[in-house]
Amino acid sequence: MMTPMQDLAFAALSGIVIAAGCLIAFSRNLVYSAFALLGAFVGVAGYFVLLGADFVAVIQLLVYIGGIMVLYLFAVLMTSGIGDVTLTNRSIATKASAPLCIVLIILLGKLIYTTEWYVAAEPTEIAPTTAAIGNALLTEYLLPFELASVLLLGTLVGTVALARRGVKVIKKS
Amino acid sequence: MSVSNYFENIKDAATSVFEGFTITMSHLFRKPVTIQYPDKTPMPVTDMIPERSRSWLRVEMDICTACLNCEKACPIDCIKIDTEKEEGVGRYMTHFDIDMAKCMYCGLCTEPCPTGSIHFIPEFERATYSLDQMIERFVPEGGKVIPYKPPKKDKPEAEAPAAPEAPESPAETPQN
Amino acid sequence: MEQLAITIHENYLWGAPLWAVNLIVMFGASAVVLMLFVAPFAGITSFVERRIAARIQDRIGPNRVGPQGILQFLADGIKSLMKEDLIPTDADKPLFILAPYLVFLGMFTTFVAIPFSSKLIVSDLNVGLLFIFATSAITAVGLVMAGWGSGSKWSMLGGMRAAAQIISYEIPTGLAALCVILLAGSLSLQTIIAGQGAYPWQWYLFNNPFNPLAFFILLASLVAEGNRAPFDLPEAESELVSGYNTEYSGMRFLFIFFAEWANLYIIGALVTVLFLGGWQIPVGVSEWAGGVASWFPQVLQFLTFFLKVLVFVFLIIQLRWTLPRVRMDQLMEICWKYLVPVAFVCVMGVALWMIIWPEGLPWMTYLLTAVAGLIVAYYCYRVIWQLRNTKATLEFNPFV
Amino acid sequence: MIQMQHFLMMSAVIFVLGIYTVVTRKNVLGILLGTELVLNAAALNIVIFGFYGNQTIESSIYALFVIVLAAAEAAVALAVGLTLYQNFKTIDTTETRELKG
Repeated sequence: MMTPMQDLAFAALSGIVIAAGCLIAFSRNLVYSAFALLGAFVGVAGYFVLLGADFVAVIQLLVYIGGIMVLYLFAVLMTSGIGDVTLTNRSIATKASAPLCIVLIILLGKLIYTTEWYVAAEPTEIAPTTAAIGNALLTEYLLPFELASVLLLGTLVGTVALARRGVKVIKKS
Repeated sequence: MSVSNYFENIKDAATSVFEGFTITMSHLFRKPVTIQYPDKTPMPVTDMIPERSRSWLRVEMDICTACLNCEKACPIDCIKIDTEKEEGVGRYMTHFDIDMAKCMYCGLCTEPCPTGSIHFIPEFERATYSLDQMIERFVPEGGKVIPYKPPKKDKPEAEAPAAPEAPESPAETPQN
Repeated sequence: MEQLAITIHENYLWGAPLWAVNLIVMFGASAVVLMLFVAPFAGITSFVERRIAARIQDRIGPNRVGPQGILQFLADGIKSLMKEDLIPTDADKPLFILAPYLVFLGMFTTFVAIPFSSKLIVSDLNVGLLFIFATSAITAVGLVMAGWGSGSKWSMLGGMRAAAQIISYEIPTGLAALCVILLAGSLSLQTIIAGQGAYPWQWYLFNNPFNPLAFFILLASLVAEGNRAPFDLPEAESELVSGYNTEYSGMRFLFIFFAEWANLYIIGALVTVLFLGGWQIPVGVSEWAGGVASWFPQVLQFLTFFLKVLVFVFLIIQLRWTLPRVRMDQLMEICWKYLVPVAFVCVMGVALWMIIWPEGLPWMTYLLTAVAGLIVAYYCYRVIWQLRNTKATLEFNPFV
Repeated sequence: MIQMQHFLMMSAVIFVLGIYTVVTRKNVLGILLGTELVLNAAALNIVIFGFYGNQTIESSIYALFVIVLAAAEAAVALAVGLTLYQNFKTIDTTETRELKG
């Protein structure tokens, strides 16, 4: 079960995640929001480690931080104009949505703490999952795996088609 | 880009990187050409400077005629000569200051000098902590220097004291 | 690590709870690694790089502070510590302050998974290789943050270039590493090393004809990921002043550079672990050393590993003075048109090789080793040829 | 001692923060940031139930697919955002409404 060390890690990670999440949700500076994603992703990766999903944790770091987050940063920096440090990230309907969100989280909290969750066994120590995931992906989950790769290929082609400027016909003299 | 071109590019990259590595590696074993200037030079630095280089100015006071030609020639007025006259002693200099901080080493002052008294010396390491120290005072403070009177023209020239020559050029310059 | 914590807990600190001891040991270990290994290594590498660079350019290099200038890095460090900590007025202050630490964090976390010998490793993660690639991504974020936070156009462009470059070159890196992962069947660095032997023909480098290619791809793309020349576009002095670190000074500047030099070690260590047998020493030597003292084999292993790493550190430094900087389009062309396709071919080739010859081909490994030996011999011959036949016609005396 | 509920609560917090971001932002990129948070919360939930539930690696695989989908979504959405920026010179959702008669 969870040791005091893991409790400590959970507390630290929660602090990071909540701070980063608040920065994303409430900061008026879009760049801060984008950089705060780093904290959220690292925190969730830490949760994955605590929950024994080490492979998912590393993939989370690799894909989210190495790929998605840098993509976001690129997009933020490219669409806001380089040199404008104080760009704002305006919010709408905060007064209407804040109470709703508070209600939502209270509901979720009540749900989480009142439901009798099915806990199969005392969670065991962290076991390496990499080999098992690899086996499962190439046997049981082969179809979703292939579909995911096709999806990624489609994404690749679609993104290139979307993002390139209009094709200019270059006349060769 | 054809297929053969593609593989040719890869081959070119590999061979040129290899060749580049051999060249840089061979230079690693060669003797450095650096002259470690102030302290580890093959000969004194003043000897390495060519004969007619323009560095600091010096005035040989014993042959200075106080003609003020150099003061007039100086385009930026960095030479300041004061002369006074006194009965019995004659004309003498009370100041002969060269502000080396202003000097631009044009050498115009050395040309009109009748005796070659003002000339360049092959010395350039005179860093100081204040601009005041850059002023060369050839007449000591409060001192009087009686100018040299050149002999009459009809006298043979050989008797004139030879102007100090520039230091001898180094016989061999280091080759490394 | 955990063993150490448990030992300390049982023998020395009665009463203190295990988790506290664990925490202390964790921080202690990182402090020790940082103080005793990374910092001196980065410092001495900076000095060695300057000396080698100087000698390659027929100069002498820093040789005044201490014997042969070896203390130059200490002098530089002290100088940087005492410098004024400048923050530009246009800078985004929190990001500007945070960025060097992120860069440093991304580099330093990598040391967790790198093995120094068979027992000297902070934590043998079973996803070690992916962990190293993942944490180096944090460095990319740090560089973008440094570029943005500085509020300077040069920094901005440098940071964007760095991020684009690191993202692009992660693909050939991963693919080249995949060749070894296929052979080893594991992501744990210790398992990968255990799959190899001490002698060259037992290394993964010479396991099959595709691995040498993968080796060069990995080396090139790691150099590119570390923003080293000839791929140092993010800090191209001639174009971008100094790229993302233009506005930094004092200690923060030192942190960024610290990460860069320690990164040299990481590149060398990764290549060594994946292809060159890591810390493996011959069994006979290991047994003899074990007879002398129980810690002696570990020292030998560490020295073996370290020497192999140093060879690569030297090669990368030499590469910097060998090749000119590539252009941005050339950089992307090298990555996407050359490294990635060839790396794909390598992965497929290794997979096929493993299907056809599951036990490996012994004569092929010997042959590849012999070819590599011949190439090294030819290299030495060419170096000697260059020394004898290309005289530097430098009558070099500035005073004449 | 942390329980399953603590993890679930954190996941809920991330989820709600993400929802709030999506609802209140006017900037396309801001909305996408919120989406990432929501997706992360979902993946976290799956892994939590896998760890405390039946202890199989299926949860990890689902989480991996969530990550893959997030990557695909981010790439396409950012391409759309960039195209939007090229056409309108702004990525404010309240200003880019040419289709709205």
